[in-house]
Formats: sequence, C-alpha cells, structure tokens
Amino acid sequence: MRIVYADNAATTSVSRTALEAMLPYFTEHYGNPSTIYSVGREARRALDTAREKVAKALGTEAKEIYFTGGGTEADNWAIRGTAELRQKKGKHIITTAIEHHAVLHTCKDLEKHGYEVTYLPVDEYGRVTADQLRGAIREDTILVSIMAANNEIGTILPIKELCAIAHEKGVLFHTDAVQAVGHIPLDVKELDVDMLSVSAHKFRGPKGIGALYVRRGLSLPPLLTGGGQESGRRSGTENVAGACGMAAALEESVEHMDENVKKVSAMRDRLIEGLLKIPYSRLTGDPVNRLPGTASFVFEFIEGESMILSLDAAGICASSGSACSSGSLDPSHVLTAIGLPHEVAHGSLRLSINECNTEEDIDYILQTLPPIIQRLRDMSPLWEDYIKKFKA
Amino acid sequence: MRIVYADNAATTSVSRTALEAMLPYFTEHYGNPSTIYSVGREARRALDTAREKVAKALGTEAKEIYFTGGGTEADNWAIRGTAELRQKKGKHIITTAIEHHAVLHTCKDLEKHGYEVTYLPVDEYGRVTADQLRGAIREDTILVSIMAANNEIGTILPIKELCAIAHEKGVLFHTDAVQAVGHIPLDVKELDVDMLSVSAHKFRGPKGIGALYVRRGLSLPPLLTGGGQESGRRSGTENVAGACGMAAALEESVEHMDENVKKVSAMRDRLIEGLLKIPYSRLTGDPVNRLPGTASFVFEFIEGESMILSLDAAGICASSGSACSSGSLDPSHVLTAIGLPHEVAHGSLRLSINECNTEEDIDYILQTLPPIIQRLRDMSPLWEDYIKKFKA
Amino acid sequence: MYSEKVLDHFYNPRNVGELPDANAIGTVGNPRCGDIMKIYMKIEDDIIKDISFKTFGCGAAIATSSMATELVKGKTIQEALSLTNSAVTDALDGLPPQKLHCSVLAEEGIKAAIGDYYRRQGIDPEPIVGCSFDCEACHKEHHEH
Amino acid sequence: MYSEKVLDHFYNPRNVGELPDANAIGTVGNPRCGDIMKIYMKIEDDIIKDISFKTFGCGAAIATSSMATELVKGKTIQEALSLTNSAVTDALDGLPPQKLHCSVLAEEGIKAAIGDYYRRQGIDPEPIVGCSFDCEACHKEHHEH
Ligand SMILES: Cc1ncc(COP(=O)(O)O)c(C=O)c1O
Ligand SMILES: Cc1ncc(COP(=O)(O)O)c(C=O)c1O
Repeated sequence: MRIVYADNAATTSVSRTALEAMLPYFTEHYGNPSTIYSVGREARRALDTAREKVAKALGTEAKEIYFTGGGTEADNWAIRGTAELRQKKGKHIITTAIEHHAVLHTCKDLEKHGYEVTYLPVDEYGRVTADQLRGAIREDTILVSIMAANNEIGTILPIKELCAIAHEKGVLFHTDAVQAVGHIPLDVKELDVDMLSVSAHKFRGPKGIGALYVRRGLSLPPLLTGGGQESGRRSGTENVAGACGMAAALEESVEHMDENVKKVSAMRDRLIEGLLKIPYSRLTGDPVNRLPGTASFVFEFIEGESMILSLDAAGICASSGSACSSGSLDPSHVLTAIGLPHEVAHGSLRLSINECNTEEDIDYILQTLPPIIQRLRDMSPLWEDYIKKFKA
Repeated sequence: MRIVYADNAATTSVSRTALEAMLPYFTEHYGNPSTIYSVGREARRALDTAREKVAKALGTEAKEIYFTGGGTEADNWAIRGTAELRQKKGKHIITTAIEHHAVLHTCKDLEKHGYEVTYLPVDEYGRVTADQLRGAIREDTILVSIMAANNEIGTILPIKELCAIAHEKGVLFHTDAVQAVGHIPLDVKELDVDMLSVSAHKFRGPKGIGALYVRRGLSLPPLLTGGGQESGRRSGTENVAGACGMAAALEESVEHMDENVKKVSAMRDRLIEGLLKIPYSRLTGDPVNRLPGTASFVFEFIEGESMILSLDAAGICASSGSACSSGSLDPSHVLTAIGLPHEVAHGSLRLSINECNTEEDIDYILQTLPPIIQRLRDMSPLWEDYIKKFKA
Repeated sequence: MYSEKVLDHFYNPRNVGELPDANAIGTVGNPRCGDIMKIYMKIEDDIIKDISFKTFGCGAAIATSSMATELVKGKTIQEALSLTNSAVTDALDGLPPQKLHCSVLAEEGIKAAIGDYYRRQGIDPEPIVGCSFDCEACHKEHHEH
Repeated sequence: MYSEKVLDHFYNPRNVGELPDANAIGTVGNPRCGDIMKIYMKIEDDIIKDISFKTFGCGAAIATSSMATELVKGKTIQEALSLTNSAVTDALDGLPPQKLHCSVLAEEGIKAAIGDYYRRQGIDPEPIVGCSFDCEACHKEHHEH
C-alpha cells in the first residue's frame, strides 16, 4: 500500500546523511569520549565536531551547546534548573497556555513545590502579545518560557520581541524551539534568548537526543548529576552516535532551508487551500506566521480519531488533538486555548509535511480526505441534526 | 596498528546483533510509538517487544521496565524520585563510599537540599557487610542505594543480602547494576530490589539508552515530565532504535552468559596472574567475587595516566583512576575508599575485557605492559629513591 | 492498538444509518466529550426487529455501536437490557484501557432507546431500564452521580 | 587531548635520567598529588651546562619536564629563572586546561634546582629565586599560601 507520511511534527524519518553520520560510532569509533586513548579520542573528536555543527546552525559557539536525551529533557532542565537557580529572587514563572506538555507539566509540577505560574492566554491564532507579557511580569518573576512555534497549530511566536521584554525586566527567557529548529531560520544571538531547547527527531535526526542552548555565563545547575560530562552540566556517557546524527541532520536542514521552506510551504498551502473547500472546515493557527510544514484544521461534526483511522486505512499518517486520540476526555489544551468549543476541537486534524513529501502525496491527501469526512459525517448524529435543522 | 580494546567497563562496541536490531527504526519504521497509524504501530510493537526482552533478561515483567536516557538518568531518577516520594517519612539515605558518581553526586546534591546521607565505608576489597548496613539504618532512613558491582575494581556486592536488611526495616532498596547487567546472572525478583539501574552501552548496546526497573506498586514520581510516555513515568519521545538495540544486546548477553563468563574470566585470570608478577603490583577489588571482565591493579612508583598513554601508543586501550586521568588532584574515590594511599592509588590501571577480546589480546597486554612499567619507573624519582634506600 | 475486530467494525460498521420506521430512539453521550451515540430500534412484540445507529466519536465508539447493534438485533427487550459493556468489549476482542468508557456508551445507548420505547407507550421506563441516560450532562459526569 | 608536541616529549623525553656530576638538584611536587619532579643541573660560570630530570607524573608532567629542561639547557641562570610556565606550555603547543598546573611544576622545578645551587654556595636563594619550593606540602596547597 502507498504510505503517505504526514505527521512530521510528531517525528521524522532519519535522513540518509544523519544515519551515515551515526554508523561509524556504533561499531568502529565506539569509544567513550571521556577517555584519552585512540578509540576514545575519535569519539571525542566526533562529539566536538557535532557540537560545533549544532552551535553553528543555531548561530552560536560550541561551548553554549549541551547535549541532552531529547527535547523533553532540555525543557525540564531549563525550567527546573532556572527555578532552582533563581529561587532566592522569586518563584514566579510565566509561560503560555499552548506550550508542549514538556513545558506545561513541568510548570504544573513546580506549582506543587511552591512556585507560581502564569499561563498567558492566546488569541484565536495562538498568539501572545508583548503587552500581555509585559503586564504579567512581576517583581518575583524568574523565568519566561515561550515556545518558538506550536506543535499542534504551527503558529510561530515573536520570540525576539517577547524575549526583549523579559530582559527589560531582568527576567531570564527560555524558548522551546523543538518545532522550529531546522525548519525556520533561527539565530540564538539574534533572538537573544538565554536558553533554547532542541530535539533531533523533529528534523530528521534520531530519537533520544536533543540539546539545550545555555547562554554563556548563565550557571544553570544540572538536572542529571554524575560523571560530569558536558562540562559538568549534564552527566551521563555521551550519546556520540546520536549527537553526530543530530548534527548532520541539522546541518543538512539549515543548508537546504531556503529551498525546503519554499517547497514545503507551497505544498502546505495546497493542502490548506484544497481542504478548506470542505464545508464546515477551518484552519487552526496563524494563517500567515506558521511553520512551513504544518497544515492544521478542524472539521465540524466528526471526531478526530475516526478521521485518523480512516486516513490510516488509506495509508496516510496524520494526527489529531481530539480527546480520544490523546486518551483523555478533553481535546488538546492548545485547541481549547485558541477558543474552539470542545465539540469542534474534537474534529481536529494535523497534517505535517516536510521535504520528503511530494506533490503526489498532496494530491493523494486532497483526494482521499473529503470522502472520508463525508462518510464520517453521514454516520454522525450531529450532522444529521444540523442538516435537519436547515431543512426545517 | 593493532588495537586491543580493554576498557569495556567504560563502554563497549555495539554488537552486530544490536546494530541490526536498531537499523530498521531509523529510516523504515521511524514512527512515533504514541501514534495510532501504521508507521507508529510498527514502532510501538518494537518498543513493546524491546521492553519485554529487557524485562525477561532481568527476571521480571515488561510493565516494571522504564526506558531512560542512560544509567545516569536511571540513578538520578531512582534516588531523586525516592527522596521526593518519601520525604514525609524522612530524609536519610544510605549508600556506599564506592558508588559511581551518578549515585554519589546525586546524593551530594540532595545533601544541599536538607537530606542526610551516610556513605558506608568499605573494606580493602570494596565490600560492605550486612552488619554495617543494619547499624546505619535509622528511623528516618528512606533509601538504601548500593551498587551491584563496582566499575573500577570489579567487586561484586551481596545485593540480595543487603536488600533483605533494608526491607526488614521497611526501607526501599535501589541498586546501580550498570556494571553487572549482561555480565553476571541477575534476577530482580530473586534479589528483591525495588529499583535497579541499567545502561545499554556497558553490554554492547548503544550509548544514550538505559532503563530503570521499578517494582510494581512503587509510585516513583517522574524525573522528566511532559507528554506522559512510559506510562506517565518518563516523558519524551521514546528512543525506539535505542531500546531495540539495548534489548537485542541484553538478550544476546544473557543467552551467551555462561560461555562468556567462562571465557572472559579465564582471560581475566591470565591477566591478573601475569601482571601480578610485576614487582610492587597489587590487585584491587575482591579477588574472588569480581566481575568476569575486570582486572584492576595498582603499580607503585608510577602514575596511571602515563601508563595509559604508553599503552595507547602500543594500541592498548585501558583506563586508570589516577588523579590526572580524572582531571582532579585526587585519585579516584574508590581507590582511596579501599584504603590505598594516594601515591599508590595514582598508579592504578583497569583492564576490562569482554567476549570480543582474544587470547592474543591477553598475550599482547602481558608482553607490552611490563616494559612500559619498567620505563616509567626508570623515569620516576620515587623509584630511584626507593632503590637507593635498599642499596644503602 | 485496536483489535482486528474493532477495526473491522469501524471500517465496515453494521447497521449504520437512520431507521425510518423506528419506534424507539435513544441518544447518549455529549459532543463536548467527543462521543455521542444515537440508537434507532424497531420493536415489535417485545422483539428488536431492526436496529441502527449513528455515532459521532472515535474508532472505539463507532465499533462498539456497530457491535452492540449486532448483539441485540432480533433479541427480546429483556435480552437487550441484559447486554453489558463487557459483553460488547469481549465480542470485539477487547479495547485499550482508555477506551473502555466507549463500551459503556453502547450499553447506555441500547437502554436509552428501550426507555424511549416504554415512554412512547406511556410506561415509566425508570423501574425497568434504570436511569434513562437522556440527561443533558456528559455521559461521563453522569456516571459520577 | 594532548598536542603532538606534548606526546612527542612524553614518548621521547629529552634529558631524562640522573646527572652524576650535578651541582644543583631540586625536587618539587608531592607523590600524594600525583606528580613529583626532580631536576638535576650542572652549572658552570652561571651557565646551565647540563640538565636532566626524573618525573613521577602524568603525560603533561613528563612532557613539561622534558620541554623545560630543553628550554633552559645552555642558558644562564638569569634566563632560566625567567622561564615561565606559560613559556613551557606555549613551547608544547598548549596543554588541556586541567593540566596547566603541571607546567607550573616545571617552572618550580627549575627554580628549586637553582635555589639548591645557591644554597650549596652558602647563598640564601630566597631573595633571588623566591620561594624555594622544597616545602613538604603538596605543590598545589603550596600555591595557596
Ligand atoms: C514543541 C515541543 N516541545 C517538546 C517536545 C518534546 O521533545 P521530545 O519528545 O524529543 O522529548 C516536542 C515533541 O515531542 C514538541 O513538539
Ligand atoms: C556503575 C555505574 N553506574 C552508572 C554509570 C553511568 O551510566 P551512563 O554513563 O550510561 O549514564 C556507569 C558508567 O558510566 C557505571 O559504571
């Protein structure tokens, strides 16, 4: 069966370049980078090079990049570390209502430990404004953590501007850039953020490796203590192969960013244009400032998981923020935060494409989805009621 | 040049079996295991199977195994998690003076947060006794964390017996089994431990993946919060390829354990016998209850790093607990804990072999090391003084 | 995550649609909660001669609707009332734990339709079918009272 | 981690061994700290005619010993006294940060030997070479006083 993978915001396939960059570090240069003999030196060199590549792609220097076990660890480290570092100054944190759970649940956990968290509401497009942030900062605010781009609706947030406001008030700024890195141009020095989270598997690197950019001079305490790797900041034998794969994938993404953005956003726009022809459909997220690969919708009168299953039967891999697909009773916090009523949010669909997708994939989706939606609506008592109301 | 890798306690090469188990999950079944469509289901199945294999190798069930980003994360999680879970009961933790830094520095960190830690001293072989532990347990003791086998001197500790004492007093027991798993028979149910840390790269799995066994019913709070993976216990997109590699390596290790133990410990014994012929050399660690692959020594009058460099020049990869090789001024805490004076501890050498080593490797080490030691002693003013004292 | 049976009943639901000559209609669930199920029955001589459903909901909701209608079709009202959610689940070769509540919905849907049938006949359904599940509340919240 | 030069001086140390006719011997470091360096000099007419060393220590300690002896061989006492640890490090194309203290040891060793030379001549070395570095304390602790 034809498989059209359109869930690249969930994870991506590892690129050939990334895989090839990893392979030598499993069986050949398998040494521990902390050792001084030949086999270890090879590993150390590879790790150093990987760090330089990641740093370069983010517009900074190697000594500000720390490898982690993924985006979640990077987010946890940034937030928990700052909380510990600055607890004398205060215990107030500001974030948004649409962060990834790696940020949100970490903030919730800190609330149990005496921290106070402000979750900035967002508008219908998932945006927060400078004024909102300015108004929320207090004397005891120690951290602002706002994502660079949202994973469900693709909205890109104005990090540079928001960061400037935090800094005006002397507050540290972290951004979860997991969905942005490798997909849109991004320079930590230009953004001026203090910390930035990265996850390799979102840009065709392997799973289980990420990084945290920590601005020089910020003495973020470690989350994982032990052997003192990563300059004492993140202990644990370094995932050399992972770091090499991540660096290669990121380098490749940045190198081809212009052409990828052009190609991918054109495909995304075709998806959006084509699928908005379906009646009672809406785009979610910012119509202009959005990730090149994210086409996200709600389709009224049907439930998301049944759409995903039907698409799967046709070989299309996509995701939904409906309650059922998350295993809870509520639809995604992001969809409710942008003001969608629950019954509408349940009908959400996210198609996230990247440079591996083709125009034929888009054609196939455009031709496959409408009849699925029709079929599910035909099965839906809500649709029946709605139609009858109009006939009456 | 001939390379003899004899630092398998630091890390190992990934086995062919493990690498092959990983490969399909980079480019083919690259899905996110939390998704419900075909590509994700393949990943989920692989992850489930990996968990079952790891569980089986440890004598338990899949639902008690949680994947982590390595041994360090597993140790941090077990200790920090228990500290949080049981803080109402007390704030006293017992460990030993010879734990890996992943345990020791985590305990030190907890001391800064109001916890009290007893570091049980060890005897000259690195052993702790049941009576020592019994004497150290207090009303407010919440955790005993004792390693299954030491990474520097290879001593195997009597976990089953020690755990029984902790349990007698209602205290949770964690063991850092990073050096033991895959190398010596080990069954969590028989040991009866509450938590056990594993790291894949010590038994020919990849770096950057590990596991924590958590006994059913123990509601260890998560260290990493977020998307709720690993039954809500350890968030972060699962390192599917890593888990598969780890499971395959562990399965293979357990399958061949009997023959490997026989083969490897015979080679180890040849190393010990041969190298103890060098004057002023001593074995470190328990002479009987020791890891099959660890041959560890001190050679007086010389410094470890210069030995490592000289061995490296001959293609032999080994390590030392000397100050210089650790980048600090003090030799390893393990070597001082077993009572070695600093000047002797500086001359430590650890050769750690596994089933990939050959008898020829052993011959080569036995023939290469003695002249290196002679050369370094000839360069040493301590040796000069010592010899003169005897001539006088 | 779903069994083959669940997927079969999702992709090829039995008895889907409206029943023009239904004399028993029950609706349970709440769109806010992401699932709503409407059951149509044609009951004659205490026997469920025909049955159909319409469901807004996830794969499990649709599959359990389909299976539940299959299980009670041609059965007596008494037999239908004794249908349990676990019988539906078992017939589908099980459901993932977080989906078990969907099977409750199917059980409720059948009961709600039968309740409607009694009500149309001027009989108070409560003593017979228990709670009639037609309250406004979300079926989950409902369960908590 | 080590430069090629460091490794060359470690694997092929220059001027290693005892010097039978030395008239200046200095020992610095402490075995407890993992490095001890003994410098032998033959000084004639204020010139270091010959020099050798013995070192117990890591690769950096041995390489800096070797390089330091090379740098002062044939030089006047004054020139030798002006040898800095950074000159030794530079001549070795640098050292890893955690090894920089080893280069201090080399500077100290040279000074200690020259101090010994003066002392043998009945001259108090302190005003000339500064601290004579022969105290019992570990050379690191020493630096803290
Ligand atoms: C915005 C965002 N933050 C954090 C994460 C967590 O990254 P990981 O799953 O690699 O830990 C993800 C993806 O899962 C994400 O989309
Ligand atoms: C005994 C012991 N515990 C913990 C660790 C840490 O494991 P990792 O480096 O995989 O985090 C190691 C090895 O580094 C070890 O030998």
